Amino acid sequence: MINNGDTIGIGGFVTTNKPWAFLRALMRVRKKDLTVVASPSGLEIDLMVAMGLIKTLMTPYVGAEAIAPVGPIYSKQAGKSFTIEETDLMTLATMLRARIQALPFLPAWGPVGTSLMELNSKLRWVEDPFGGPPLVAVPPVKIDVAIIHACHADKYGNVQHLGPCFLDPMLAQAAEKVIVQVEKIVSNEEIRRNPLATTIPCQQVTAVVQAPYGAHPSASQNYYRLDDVHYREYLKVAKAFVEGDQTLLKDYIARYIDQPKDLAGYLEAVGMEKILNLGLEECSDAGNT
Amino acid sequence: MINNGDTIGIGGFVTTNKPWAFLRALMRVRKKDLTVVASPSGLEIDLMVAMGLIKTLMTPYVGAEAIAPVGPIYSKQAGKSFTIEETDLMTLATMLRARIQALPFLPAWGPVGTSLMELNSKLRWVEDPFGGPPLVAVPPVKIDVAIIHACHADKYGNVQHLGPCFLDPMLAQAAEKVIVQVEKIVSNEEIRRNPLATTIPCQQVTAVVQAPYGAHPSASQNYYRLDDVHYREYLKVAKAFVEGDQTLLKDYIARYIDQPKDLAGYLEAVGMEKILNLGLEECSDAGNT
Amino acid sequence: MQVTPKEQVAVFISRQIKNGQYVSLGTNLPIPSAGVLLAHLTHAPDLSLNILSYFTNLSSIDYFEDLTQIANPSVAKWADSVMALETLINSISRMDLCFVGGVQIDNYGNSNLIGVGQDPRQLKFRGPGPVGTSTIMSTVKKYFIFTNALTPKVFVEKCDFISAVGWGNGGDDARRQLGLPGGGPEYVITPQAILDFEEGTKRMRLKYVIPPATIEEVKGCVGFELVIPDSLEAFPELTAEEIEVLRNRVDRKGLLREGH
Amino acid sequence: MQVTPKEQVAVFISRQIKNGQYVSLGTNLPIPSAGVLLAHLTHAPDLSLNILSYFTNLSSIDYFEDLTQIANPSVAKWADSVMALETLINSISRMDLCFVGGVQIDNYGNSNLIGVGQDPRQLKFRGPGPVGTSTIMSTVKKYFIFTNALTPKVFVEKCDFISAVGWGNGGDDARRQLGLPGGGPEYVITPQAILDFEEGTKRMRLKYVIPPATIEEVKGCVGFELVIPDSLEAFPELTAEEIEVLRNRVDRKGLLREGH
Repeated sequence: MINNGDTIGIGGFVTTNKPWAFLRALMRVRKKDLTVVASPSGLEIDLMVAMGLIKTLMTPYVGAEAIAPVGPIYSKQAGKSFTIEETDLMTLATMLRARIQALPFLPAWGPVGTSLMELNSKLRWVEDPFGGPPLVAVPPVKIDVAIIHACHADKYGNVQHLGPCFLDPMLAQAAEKVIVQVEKIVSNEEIRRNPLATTIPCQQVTAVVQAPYGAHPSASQNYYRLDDVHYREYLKVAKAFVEGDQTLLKDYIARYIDQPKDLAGYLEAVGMEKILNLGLEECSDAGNT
Repeated sequence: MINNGDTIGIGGFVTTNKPWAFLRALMRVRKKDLTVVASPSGLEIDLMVAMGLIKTLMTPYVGAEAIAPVGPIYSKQAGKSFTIEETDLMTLATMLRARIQALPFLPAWGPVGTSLMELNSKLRWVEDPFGGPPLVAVPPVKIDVAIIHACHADKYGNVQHLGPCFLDPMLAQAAEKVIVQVEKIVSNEEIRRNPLATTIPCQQVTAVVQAPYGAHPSASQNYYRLDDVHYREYLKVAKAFVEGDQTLLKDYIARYIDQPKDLAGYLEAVGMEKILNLGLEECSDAGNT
Repeated sequence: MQVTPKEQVAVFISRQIKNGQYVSLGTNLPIPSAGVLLAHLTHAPDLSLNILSYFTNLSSIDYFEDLTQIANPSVAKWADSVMALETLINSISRMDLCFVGGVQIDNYGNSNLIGVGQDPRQLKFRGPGPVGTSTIMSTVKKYFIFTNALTPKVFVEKCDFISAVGWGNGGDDARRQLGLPGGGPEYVITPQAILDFEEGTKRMRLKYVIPPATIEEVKGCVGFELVIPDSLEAFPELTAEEIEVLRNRVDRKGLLREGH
Repeated sequence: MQVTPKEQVAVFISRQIKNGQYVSLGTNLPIPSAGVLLAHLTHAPDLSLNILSYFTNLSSIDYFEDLTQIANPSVAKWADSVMALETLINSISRMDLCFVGGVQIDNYGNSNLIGVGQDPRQLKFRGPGPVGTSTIMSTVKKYFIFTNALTPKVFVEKCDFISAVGWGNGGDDARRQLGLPGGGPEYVITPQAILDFEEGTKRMRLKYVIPPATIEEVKGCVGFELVIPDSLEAFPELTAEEIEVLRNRVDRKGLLREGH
């Protein structure tokens, strides 16, 4: 469904609901020259950069917060092996909204006075016809395929996040094709029991796949925490790569991307005990009430 | 809370969730020179025009669908006793969004090629900095007080519609003050049981009032149907007014607006048996499954 | 009984709809609703139906009691999703088809829900307002104009006001020149005739006369010169399945058969 | 034990917050979080707290086990509402206060999360990106810059790149000339010193030194000439209630007391 040179949209938020199962499949077949439009991102971008798959990147953030303030390989290669079209979250949302509304541009305050004008080739100035100072005109972005991870969907593709839904609905509306991986495919009756919770209606969804634990190592809302041990393992790999040692990265890719023949194989490579433990409630959790 | 000359925002949609209890209170004290910004509207606008309260009107529709394609007094007085700033639904939403985003304008396709440019003094043309044809620039609209009817809220003002929420969340975000009437004030625990269903968070709400049957004669989502008999009764009054007979309207205002000292008094004037019957499920309802 | 013109029109609409499309079903338009539902219950089970703020699939419904009561809040019980109104109107460019009416409709398919008269402060008749049509008709992939009133009062040379653009001042590129992203009006549908727009000029053209109406009657009912093609095809026959589904599942009360 | 600089800073933040305000509590910023929660548990019970996509009121919570774990998805259990991200970022102009950091912060409170270097294709260090700050800092009613790193590497004369505008090139009307709707940065907060912006020029100015740091040390830690007022007030004393609530309810693990 995805071709070399396509623009892909990646849903989720930093280290939550990242569609890792799809991303690993994409990495496995080495789809290249991708333009990636992503909500604030985790280390999946770092790995895709390491593998040389990304040509152009539009995302407001690449890191893993307390685990890593910034992706090491992404940081090293930025502007060298790939181009960044600099954007903040709202400017990105504005690009998506311009596409959704079929408008040639929408005005924005975000880039005004910042370096975004210089670091994003798509932006222009627009006069305020009411006489105020000029604003920045943000053009639409066209997404060939959006890939999204969510809790539930029915077989028709009605998707429910059952929690925050990030930019996922906007990515879906802005995309030509939308593929969604879910923890569980549920009946249409279950979806219809709470239609208010449907975040992406089936008419926007091209394909839906049941992929339990498919967001690993990121967190999956209502299902499991992020696997910080795995993220730290990857960080070691990435830091070694940045310092010139490529063997760890090769091993990581072999072990987690290339050798597992499917999601089940990947989960076994990680170890099911680790995986299952991520689904346990943390008992030392905050406070009371 | 509302002064003569204010801009008020009215929520709901045509004949559903119209905040009639507040509107009757407003009519009772004859607040005047109002600028009314409203989602598609029912006959409440017709009555406000009849009472001479509206100076400027921005709404995409005034009517009651199958009951009345257009409000009779509104139709008669348009451009005479009050001014219409012509708008369609999306252009109205765009005005609200410009206000919410603190932008001096947002571009829109809707008015292009239509008479809206000629019939709405607020609109301007804006060049497309990417070289396409010009678009229409829609400025923000500032709302002094938004009035909204919903199902439930807690005492802090967390509001849940439990169904479509129309433009109500946008009206709330665009307004300086927001007053919400609800069928039932529920506990904060009940709101927190389903926080995804909260449509207007408490930080946007100035006041919340329990007003059971407060949307009558319009429908209240999940609570009761519209009172088409009452709407037809009003239509007779309005048609007589248009034909020069003001007595029926005077009687209507006395009976339903001025004499009832509160919501309970109004409901008694309508008749509680009628009111309660509106809450019954219609048994001849469509189909199966 | 014989098929009625309203039934024929509903079938015409049904045949324009492809499976999998995203179609909006308006309130207070029973004939277009019948057409959409007929498609849905026959060849388009995967239609994505937008009704009010709800998205539904009604293809497994045995029958509808009352065609006029589909687009009311009780449709909620069939909803797969409820979209925020803002989201819904933002993404109209994904919508395949919807319908518009008008107090006036002109030669180029522009429509007017604003009012009749020259001076906006002294209108002869003030209409209900544009509702959502200005933006929807500028952006939706294509749309049909529907009215029961094929009369010279409605079908005017030039609308006094335009609330939704059709083909503007005419010509294939009328909409492109304005920049409008949507595909524009494809058909004008009435129980007496179905009209389309001539290539090149985009003037309104007769496509089908629906008996008992005649070409001459239709010409007399529009306040401008209708393009009449050299040869006019007869309205295609309805299939037995279409008639059966329409009468027994979509329109049980016989709304489209009234007066016949 | 004595109050620590980090505790003093948290109390400073707490005192800037008024009851009823709408404040965003970011991830990975424990000192600002402590300040906001302290206000919430003392004088600001009606705070509207935005954490991730959730809106919550935490004033009835007895205590927080782990200050670093507030802004994580488990906060969902206290949520009054969950806002669509788009809605949240659309309406930033209603937000009273939030926080920003930076890999560089300049003389006029502009901040940089983009990177260090001159040529964007040959950066010495590429930062994580602007996250939401470009728009949030242009629009929020006011904001505080927070960093643990009061060093000349971070506090530079001029940012290599700007991801969020402070006072631009300086002057009271710097932001008005750009048209920015938000109020701009009010304080720059570090555990060694609290800084504000001089009226007129909007250059960064020392407001409080927090012992054991000294004025000279602070001056040496910024890569530009800091405005030093003629007389500098001492940092106001913490109340017993503030210390008690901070230590027993907000920061039980003693994150703000570490190393003292």
